[in-house]
Amino acid sequence: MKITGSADLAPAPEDVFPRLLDPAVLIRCIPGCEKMELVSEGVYSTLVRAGVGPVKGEFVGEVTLSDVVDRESYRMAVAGKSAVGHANGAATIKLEATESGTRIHYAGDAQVAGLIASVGSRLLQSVANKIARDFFKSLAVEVAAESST
Amino acid sequence: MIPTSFDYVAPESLDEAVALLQKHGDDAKVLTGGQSLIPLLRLRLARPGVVVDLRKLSDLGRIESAGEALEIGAAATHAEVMNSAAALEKCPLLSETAGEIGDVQVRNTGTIGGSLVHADPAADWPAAMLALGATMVLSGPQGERAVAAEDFFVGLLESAAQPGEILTGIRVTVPRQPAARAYRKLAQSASGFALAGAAVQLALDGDTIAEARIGITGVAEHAYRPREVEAALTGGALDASSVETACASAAEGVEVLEDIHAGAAYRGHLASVLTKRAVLAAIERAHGHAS
Amino acid sequence: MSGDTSYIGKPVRRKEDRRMIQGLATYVEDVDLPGLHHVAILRSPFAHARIDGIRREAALAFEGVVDVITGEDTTHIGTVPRSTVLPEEVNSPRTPVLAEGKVRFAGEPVAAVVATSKEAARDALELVEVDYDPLPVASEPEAALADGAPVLHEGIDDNLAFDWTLAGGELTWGDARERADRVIEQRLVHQRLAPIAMEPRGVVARFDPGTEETTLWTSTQIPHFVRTFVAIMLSIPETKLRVIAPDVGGGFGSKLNVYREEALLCFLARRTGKPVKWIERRSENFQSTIHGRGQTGDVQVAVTSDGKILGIHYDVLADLGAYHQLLTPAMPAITGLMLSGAYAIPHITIHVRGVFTNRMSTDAYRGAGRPEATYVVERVADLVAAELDMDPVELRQRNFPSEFPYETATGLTYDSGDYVKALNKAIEVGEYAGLRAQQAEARAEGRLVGIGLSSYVEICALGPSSAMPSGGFGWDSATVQVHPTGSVSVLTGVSPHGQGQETSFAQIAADKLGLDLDQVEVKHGDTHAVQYGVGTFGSRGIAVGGVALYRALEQVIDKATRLAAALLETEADQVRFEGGVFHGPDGALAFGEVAFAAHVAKDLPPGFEPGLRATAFYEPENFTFPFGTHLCVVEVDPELGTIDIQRFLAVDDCGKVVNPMLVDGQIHGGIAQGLGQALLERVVYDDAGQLLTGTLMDYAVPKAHQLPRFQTERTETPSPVNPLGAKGVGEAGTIGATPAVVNAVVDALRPLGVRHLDMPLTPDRIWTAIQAAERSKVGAR
Amino acid sequence: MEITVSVNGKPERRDVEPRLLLCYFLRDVLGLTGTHVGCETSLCGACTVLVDGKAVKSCTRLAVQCDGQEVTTIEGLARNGELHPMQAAFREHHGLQCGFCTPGMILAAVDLVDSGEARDETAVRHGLEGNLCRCTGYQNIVTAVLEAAGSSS
Repeated sequence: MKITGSADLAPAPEDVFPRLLDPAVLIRCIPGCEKMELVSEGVYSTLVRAGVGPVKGEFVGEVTLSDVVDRESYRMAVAGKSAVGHANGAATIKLEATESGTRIHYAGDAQVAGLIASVGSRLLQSVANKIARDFFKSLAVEVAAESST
Repeated sequence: MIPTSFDYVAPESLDEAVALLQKHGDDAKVLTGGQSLIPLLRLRLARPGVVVDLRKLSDLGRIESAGEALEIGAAATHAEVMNSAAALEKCPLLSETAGEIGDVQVRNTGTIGGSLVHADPAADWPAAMLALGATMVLSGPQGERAVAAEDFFVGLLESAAQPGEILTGIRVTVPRQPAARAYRKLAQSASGFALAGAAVQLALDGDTIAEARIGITGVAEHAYRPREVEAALTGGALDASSVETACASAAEGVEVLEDIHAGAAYRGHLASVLTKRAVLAAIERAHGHAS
Repeated sequence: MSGDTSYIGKPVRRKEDRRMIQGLATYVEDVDLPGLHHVAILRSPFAHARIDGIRREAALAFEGVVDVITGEDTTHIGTVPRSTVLPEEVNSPRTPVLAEGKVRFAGEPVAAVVATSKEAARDALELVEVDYDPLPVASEPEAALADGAPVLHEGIDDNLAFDWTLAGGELTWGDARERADRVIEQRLVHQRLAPIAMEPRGVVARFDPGTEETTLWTSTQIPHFVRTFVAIMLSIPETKLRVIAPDVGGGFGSKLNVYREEALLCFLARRTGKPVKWIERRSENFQSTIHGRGQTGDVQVAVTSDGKILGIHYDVLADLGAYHQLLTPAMPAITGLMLSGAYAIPHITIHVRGVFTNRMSTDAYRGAGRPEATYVVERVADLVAAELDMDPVELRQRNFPSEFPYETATGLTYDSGDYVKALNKAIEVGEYAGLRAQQAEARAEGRLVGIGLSSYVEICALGPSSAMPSGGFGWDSATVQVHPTGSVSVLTGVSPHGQGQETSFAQIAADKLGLDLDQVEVKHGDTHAVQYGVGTFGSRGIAVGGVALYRALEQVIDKATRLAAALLETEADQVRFEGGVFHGPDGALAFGEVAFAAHVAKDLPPGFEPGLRATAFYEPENFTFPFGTHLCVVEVDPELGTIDIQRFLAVDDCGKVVNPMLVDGQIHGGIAQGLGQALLERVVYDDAGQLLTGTLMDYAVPKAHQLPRFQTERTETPSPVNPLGAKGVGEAGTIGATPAVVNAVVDALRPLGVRHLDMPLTPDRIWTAIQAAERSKVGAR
Repeated sequence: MEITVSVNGKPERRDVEPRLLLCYFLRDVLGLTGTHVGCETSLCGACTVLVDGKAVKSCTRLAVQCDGQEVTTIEGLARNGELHPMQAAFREHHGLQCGFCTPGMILAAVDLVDSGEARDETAVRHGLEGNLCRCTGYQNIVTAVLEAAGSSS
């Protein structure tokens, strides 16, 4: 399942980039994220309540940030399992400086296994796109709020 | 096949029901017909701690004419709406749409309110609600509020009902007369849900369309009104080619869903074709006075 | 039997109905035992992954749980059996009961929980923690064969299970190509299907420590095979295993197998000392009950310009799934054997590569290899007719064999058959000429009307053993036990599950013995009560099981006649048995009197054995070859891509018919499944091996309003192979209907330039094909 | 939770877990195994029973929801040894083969006839959209329902 898109943020890449790697920011921006603890270099153990409508899964797993090129790009890998199924994904995130600030490009692939794949296949693409959109929407709010103070 | 354990409560009054939802928050789920919730419980996709059954709130099941409007209780089953004399008389699009839902068993138990709050992108009711400009009446901790159909269907399996709020009724004003209506749907062959469906409520003026309200379901993440098509139809002629031209943009400006049953191109095409067929069927029925 | 009071040939109402229409039938889930425990099975969410560890403490501690086992506890259990002769060399990795260190398809069983209640078993299942290490997946057959593809089985260096070629005929392929005026090519897809019997699988097992005997209730089509193979898997004597197939809610081939859960439940019953029950949930049925079809092939046809087919070359990939089940590799082999279809084709080559994929196993599903062969041949016939602008009826008539018996290029001998008779009847009853005229009018109005037909031959009544692709067991058995009061029990080795053989076999016995229908009781399915039998599949019920019964009845009549002669003090050849009475020169005895005398035994002549019972084991000398022609008329809505089936006529020849009502029922059901494949059904796995059609919300089993009323007609060409003249009909509908409706839809779209469409012909596919054809036409202009 | 459900005319008082589905209340608690379960997504209809006279999928209903209601299962259709006309019609027209879908099919058909929906072939076929059968291809079932409807009207 492909997940691609972009998001525009007001601050310049140098302000945006550190926040993208800051667990405190990530925990607030990843929809339904309730725990984000550093386990080892670039690896966080996480608890994410994700789902759509009445269907919620508590995904226990890890987020790994790697191939960090300061202020330019990095790779985020996510793996989690819940009673409704497993979710694995990886995306490369690139920052592009624009006149109005930063444009973030994200391109990734996600795999879902188990019950939610076999029952919800018609909804998964939309759910994945929504999670990505919500992440960058809350990131924009987060980043805008901080830079204004 | 076996849900997780949960507590079951059947409140005697609406206030008690709202209080219960308030108390348990996200951990509580409302049960009316069960056609949306119970499959999720059985597959363990939903795991509520508390199920609040509204079966004792009998007045939620009533369907009444109130002057120029029709009040439909959220707990009315699809079959009750289908066979309701008041609906047939004042707003036959409701009965026609109800008849297209699921199967006999689902129509006997599933409720209009349950379906609307569940907001499946391929459910039939949302299209009719938009075409009729219905209003959803929600009761919650802050009392009652009304939400127009346009604002009620927010996203994928997501309605405007906030946690703790209960959809108690649907208010439909009698469509502007002389009226013409039709619902045309292409069902997904396994589930019976709409690959695409178009509900149309027109007001005719001689041989032109005075007003056109259309609801399209199954095509996007939630039901929507194809504004361009409505505008193109309004004031337009009733002949097939004018209608066809007007309906061409039925999927414009919408992110069309795609799955193993239908690709985006085909689904977008269905939006136009089914809207056209619904409009023409409505007109023909109004002129032919067929039932 | 004077006058027409015989039962054979009559639409006798079924004896089975009484219990079924009152909810008094007993299916596996209805079996209840004191102290019954419940089993829930944990299945892999991944299609390909290593298992790094399994933690069961939390599950074991859960209230009500008595045991939790994993693959570590079942390594001693033998592999799930594969019994195939054809193709010869097949890579056959072990099929474990529970995954051993690695999972190879989504839904593979990993652990099992035993608890005092269904609820406790299901709740505890979620407490079993499995550490999966996901591996790259080989889901699609072509990708699974590409170099660098992930390899499923250690010890095999790629995913090739077998590479088998069958080539034969008067001509070589080279000759055929050379003499041909054209060679037509086409890729054909037989998509994976799910049989979806309405009753999911289910198993109950009880171990009796006293006798050390295990009783296994299972929803199966082959109770004796299950006993033999499960005994082998568990290394227990076959005498210590009793298998009972109670009422079985449909099979269609999906229960013509030995499944892991059957051995697993016997093992758990013994290990826990408790009777245990496992009932398959529908989502488990989709993931871990065999699928059908799953072939993708490229066909080449060498044909003369006047429509004579000289040769067919079919190169096909068979999507076998991750493991073999009972007959997995035999399916494409049977397709090869039947590639001559109804026609005399001088050369046939089939080259099959069986591919392991990270998916559930494919195996026999109603038709089992023959629908694929008929679909190839009948699509080829229409492709050739279209290319040569010849009427498809004429094309077929031109290629029928001229005399019988006819030996095909693949080595089969069609026994009797006057295929033109079935085609002519379809043309006549279907008013074919009129249909073509109406089609021309419709086309003039711009409407898309299509006429399609298929002439099929199928290989049925599986026997003789020597020629069986499954490596033997080409026979079946029956015992006729006459009781002192003259009523009769028939113990049949076949295992009916909807075919109505408790009635049709009773018709055969009642007629032969001159009894009333309700004096005959047909028993089946309990390996302790019934002699070894092979089972119900391959449309062999009447043509093999029924003939075994016929032979046993002959033995009973022979013995009773000799006893009657003695009682009437005359010679046996002076006694005539008719209308249930033994007529001697000067006296007569009713069947009941002789039966009673045989048991009282006080007047038996010296050396005459008391009792009246006979058992027969019957092996046919050749397969039978039912045939027929199906005709379908459709109209396509070009805007929606939907299809309206305006007419469906089936003319079938299954030899002599015992009960026409039951035969019609089999044909209706078969056509429905044939149309299901053509228009609605498709198992879909994604590239990661996840099953996207995991419920009935996404897998479209045909519903009543999606099917037309079928018109069924028959010709009756008795088979010379058996005394009943019966050929078998169970799979005729599935084999004939699919190509007939696909040919009709392609015919409807021909004016738009559409040449072929792959199944299922969903509205999306038809609309998309119409757009593509119009674009290419615009481009061509 | 304490519930009282009248099943085939007999009041049944039991204490049940809220999560117990009506189909399992009938099968496991009351031992009425004529109601069959064929799927998990409310699609196949094999579990159809009548609740207050209306066809309902008993797998998509909690037993606690039926407190105080009337349930009719296949075992309750025949009256003192006399088959219901629908049961007789299914036998007469070979409307069943393996029998697994039959109880649900018969009860759905009874509701169709009682509610006057079994008017013609098309109406009956749409009326049975909630009941899957894999053996019969539906033809004989539709014939049986039409005949039973004809004799009852």
